[in-house]
Amino acid sequence: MGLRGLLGAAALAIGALTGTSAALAQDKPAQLKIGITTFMTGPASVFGVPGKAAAEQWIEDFNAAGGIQGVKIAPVYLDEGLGGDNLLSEYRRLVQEQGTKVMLSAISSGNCNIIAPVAEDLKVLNIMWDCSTEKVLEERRYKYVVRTQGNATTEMVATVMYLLKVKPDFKTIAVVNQDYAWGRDSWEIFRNTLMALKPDTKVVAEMFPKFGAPDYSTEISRLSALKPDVILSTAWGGDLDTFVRQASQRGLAKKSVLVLPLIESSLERLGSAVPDGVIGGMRGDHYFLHPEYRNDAKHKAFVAKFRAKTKTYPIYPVYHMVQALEALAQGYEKAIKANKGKWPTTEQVAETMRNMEFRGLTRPIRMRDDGQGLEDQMLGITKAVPGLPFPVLDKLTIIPATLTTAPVGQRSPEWVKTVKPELLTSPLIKTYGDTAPPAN
Amino acid sequence: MTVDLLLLALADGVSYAGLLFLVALGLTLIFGVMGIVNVAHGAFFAFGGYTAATFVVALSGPDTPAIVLLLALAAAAILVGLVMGTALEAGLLRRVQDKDPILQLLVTFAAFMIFEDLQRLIWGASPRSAAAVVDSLGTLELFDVTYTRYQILLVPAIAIVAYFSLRAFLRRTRIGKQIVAVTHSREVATALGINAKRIGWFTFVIGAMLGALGGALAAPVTSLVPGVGTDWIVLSFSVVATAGLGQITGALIAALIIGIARSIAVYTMPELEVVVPYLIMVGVLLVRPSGLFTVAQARRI
Amino acid sequence: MSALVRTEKLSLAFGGVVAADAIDFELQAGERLAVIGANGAGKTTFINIVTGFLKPTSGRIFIDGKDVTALDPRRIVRLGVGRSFQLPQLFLEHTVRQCLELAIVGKAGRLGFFRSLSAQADQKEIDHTMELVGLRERADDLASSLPEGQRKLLDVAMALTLRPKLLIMDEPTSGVASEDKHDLMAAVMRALSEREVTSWFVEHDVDIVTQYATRVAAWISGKIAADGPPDQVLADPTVKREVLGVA
Amino acid sequence: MSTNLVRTMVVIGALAFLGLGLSLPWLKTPAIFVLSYGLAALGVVVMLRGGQISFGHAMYACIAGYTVAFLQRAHPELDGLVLIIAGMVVATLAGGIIGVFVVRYRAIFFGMLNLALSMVLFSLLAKMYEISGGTDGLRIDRPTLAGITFDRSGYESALLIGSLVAAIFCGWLVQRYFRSAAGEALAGIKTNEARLEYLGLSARRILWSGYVISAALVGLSGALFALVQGLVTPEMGYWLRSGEFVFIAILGGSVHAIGAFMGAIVFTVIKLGAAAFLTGVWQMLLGITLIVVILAAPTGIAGLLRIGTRRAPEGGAR
Repeated sequence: MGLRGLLGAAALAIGALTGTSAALAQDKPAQLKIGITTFMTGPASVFGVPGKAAAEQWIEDFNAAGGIQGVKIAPVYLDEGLGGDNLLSEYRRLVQEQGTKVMLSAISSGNCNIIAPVAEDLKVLNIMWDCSTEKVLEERRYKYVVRTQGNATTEMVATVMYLLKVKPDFKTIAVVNQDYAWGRDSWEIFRNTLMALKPDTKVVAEMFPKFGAPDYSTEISRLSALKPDVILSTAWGGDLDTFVRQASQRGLAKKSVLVLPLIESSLERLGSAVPDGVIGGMRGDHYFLHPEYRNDAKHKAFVAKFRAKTKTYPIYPVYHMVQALEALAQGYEKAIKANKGKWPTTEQVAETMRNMEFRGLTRPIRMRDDGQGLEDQMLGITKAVPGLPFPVLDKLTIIPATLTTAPVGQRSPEWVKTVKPELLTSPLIKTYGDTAPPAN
Repeated sequence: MTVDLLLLALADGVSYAGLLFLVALGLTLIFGVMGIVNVAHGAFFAFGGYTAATFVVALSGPDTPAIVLLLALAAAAILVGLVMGTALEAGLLRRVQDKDPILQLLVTFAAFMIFEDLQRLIWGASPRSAAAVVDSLGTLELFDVTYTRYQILLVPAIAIVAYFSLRAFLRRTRIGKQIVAVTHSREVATALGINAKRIGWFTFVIGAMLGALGGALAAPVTSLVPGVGTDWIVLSFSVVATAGLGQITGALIAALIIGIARSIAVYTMPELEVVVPYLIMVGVLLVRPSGLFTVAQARRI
Repeated sequence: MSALVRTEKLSLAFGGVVAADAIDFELQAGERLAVIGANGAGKTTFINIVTGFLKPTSGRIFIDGKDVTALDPRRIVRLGVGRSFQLPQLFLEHTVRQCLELAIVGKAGRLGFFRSLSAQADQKEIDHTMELVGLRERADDLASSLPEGQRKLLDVAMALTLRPKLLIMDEPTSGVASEDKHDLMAAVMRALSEREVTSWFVEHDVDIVTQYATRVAAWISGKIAADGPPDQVLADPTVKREVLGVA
Repeated sequence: MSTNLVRTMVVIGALAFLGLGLSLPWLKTPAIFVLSYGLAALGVVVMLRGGQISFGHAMYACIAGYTVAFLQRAHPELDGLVLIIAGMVVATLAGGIIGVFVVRYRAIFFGMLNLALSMVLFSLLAKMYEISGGTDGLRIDRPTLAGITFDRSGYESALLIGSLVAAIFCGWLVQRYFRSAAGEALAGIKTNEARLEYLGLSARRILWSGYVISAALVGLSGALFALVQGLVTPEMGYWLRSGEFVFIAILGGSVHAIGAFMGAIVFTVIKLGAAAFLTGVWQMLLGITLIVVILAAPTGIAGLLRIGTRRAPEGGAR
């Protein structure tokens, strides 16, 4: 049967295997299998684990209330901490082998970049529930990929606007971002916006330590010596915890204003280590002390139940997870209505989710035609308050997404250069006074 | 790169070199006696760090004196060194002593994989830190930059103390001399009646303790996450290879070179910070294959 | 006709120890030289220098009139110098046949990447050489399974298969059982005379020296103390005292 | 005796791979990983034959993978086969150049220098975000294969067939090399390098040719991995990946080329099996397996099955 015979057999087999993909499923399935990728290991697990808890809690309540017209949601969780290539193999296995119809992925912008084209390939609806790199949806039109939260542009432009409102006369700025897609892209947009609105600002240092880099001491020494007026870091999770802890140990916040757009997710963990006067954000308007929604029934109930279960207040990945699941449920409901009551195909749901409005726990989100969600941004300044072991975000300001997001079809790095200073005085921006600590 | 920036870079560099040296010292000591590069050395670092973090978190109250926390770090290092060192040496390496050195190296690689998962099973995946130690020691000003006493004074001091006490131990005590004898030639030492097995175990535990001490001292300044051991293995390799395997003084100098070069890179070319240790390692190995401080032995036929 | 091997003022010192002290030496084609001397007198070191394994601190080495001082062993071997070792240097994880095959293929210089080693090697030549040294029935055994004596034989056989002009043997009979010593030397000398090969061998056994050598050189602490016909050198008083230990 | 055993195992193995691919579509990608890891381990086995262990060989998979990614970014229309060959060629060239320096070293220094070089490559790739996409790596869109455009499952099947053919062909070629004069001389370096020099052979040149062959094999593995994964990341060149290749080589055994593929099968089955059922302990399971193999069967699976032993070289004395 030598080598030649083998090669002949192989050529024959090639024809048999290239069959077409699965036929269109019409009838209502027993359950809706969805895959959720989150960080269960590594520095980002401080993010991923609460996100998973939020999903479990929301799905449990949702299924109890009857699910999508009787169809319960069956989640499977994948660990983004295993690295891009392992995640990809598991992602494919879930879709190809276990017939998962919807994937909520991912947290890391790097993983979103990897997964989007594969989702399109596998024809599975992929909701980007927490990653924010704008490049994914701006570089290519996807049919099966949507994002139910804001992107880097929405957040960075809002952060620059808030910084210029609170500290209009600063001269020098330094940046210490994580060295991967999010760190690099967010700085590019922040810098272009800043140069458009305040061209005379001088960037004194640009540092990108390794993602998961455990020790910032050398970077902090350099920042202490340079004494820039403003220090920006879009780090998050374990990395942000280490940076803030070491910065406060060495009094960095006394000499420069820290701008930490993702600080809300670390406040409770860091507690008193967070100095006052830090400009902070929450990638959206996700704050359990949200001035407009702190007493909203749905929001209060969820926060109370989440706190009972996890002993911690919900942080913004929790809100983003709820938003993604709400969007999924409302997407299916609308698609079923449009499909005269019959169970919709993945394509129909993906289409319906493009131009719909839905509400998570705070302000409603409007989904655009390119699959990008418009999510208003809220920022504040940290202040220690009695009765709460960690600081609150004071002087809250909400900046609508319509002002800070690149229109459909435009590339953000170029669009942000056209941002005008008049934007700062837009009447749509709402500002609130002091934030009172929670009642209980 | 003004002069005071250079001095700042030196301060950070020396502190980082302290950690690097302690971990590399354990690795090079074990190589000297056992003749193998212990790939599982990073696991000693990781377990040392995690144990230290657990002890410090358990002990640290609002007014716990610094000395108690420091003793907790030392206790963690000694405990981890003893338990893991013995488990690896007596449990595994003794069984493969006569096997091909490639297989001995791989046994330590297998042990590393086991410890990696064991660590996640015990401590989970969320980051741990022992920051309380740093807070308890306060800060000091250097060229009007605030440094923590822990990082600028304590870590380098412990590294220097470890260096001199180990050198004195090897030169003046009985067991120390036996270790040196076994390092030079296990056969001759055994022929002279030295219990090479006991010396091998003893040195391995000392090496493990040093690796664990590196981890324990790193816990207060970093957040420990799964995979921290993996980076430190390769970093300690870069120090040991640059110095020359088995060279203790060489390891101190190599750690200083790499630590300071890395710190200067943060000030001048931050992009290259991560690459610097390996660039130095490649540079040195290309010029002096057996490291800066080892004399190449001629082959005998 | 210039000397097969010539050295001028060849010297080498390891730290304080003088291993070779400005040695002038010549070996003509056809000679059968026995080298005697106490341990550590520099016999092996001299061979190591001449065959390029060690670089001398000063002096020059010529083979067939060609200056080979700077060459490494590989190039010197190509000039027709074969060498066997005091401690047999074999490919322990290969069979006896494969060791010889590697030697023959090495001689040819081109190593095939596709045809098998046994196909590329001249099996007739290998069988003949094995016959010569009496290793024919151990052909397919691993070199590591051979006793010390047969390892010596294989070591010499590998040098022989290179068809050298000069065969240097470093204590070929040490480690060989005393009754086999003569059979070994007889076999080797038969092979050498078959192909007019000059031989230079280090030997401690005086009987072997007298029976097989046409010339004897005595090494004492890095210098050649005496050099000439066997009976003349063996009778020399300093050689008797320093080398042979006879009162 | 041993060659027939090997031939039957190759045929059974090939049919099993194709059969599994047919019935369980999701198994195609892992099956290609097995073949890719097997090829890389085969590269490491070539070095092991020369008595050298390298903890940096994954850098050649990384070089090949990034070559495929950069090439496709520059010329999206290029066919998959062209990409694979280009990746393999660049890795081989890199192996040739680096090899010139590396072959001067032996044992632990050989391992250390390879490790250091791979870590320099790994750190640079992770750092140069604009060029190499940093730690997120570069995406690779699905190219045509032999001119044919496939959908995802057809593409995976075609790659599976391609990898299978490549694996069998390379395995056969490398096994011939092991038995050849150059291959046996390489094995001679392991036992007695000085003797090689005294046979007029340059140990460095012999080791260099072995090094280039191993770089080509690991390069091919990297190119295949990149195409099936659709993504290249610096992790492809991390020292842990090099360690895994050595692991597979020892597990499978270096007495015969087929050992590397056996090792790859066992490695992947344990890794996938453990990941599916006992999440989070697959590394521990692999570690335990390696220790058991080293203690019980140091010559690996192939050694256990007495394949390609020295006792009777092919066809005995002619």
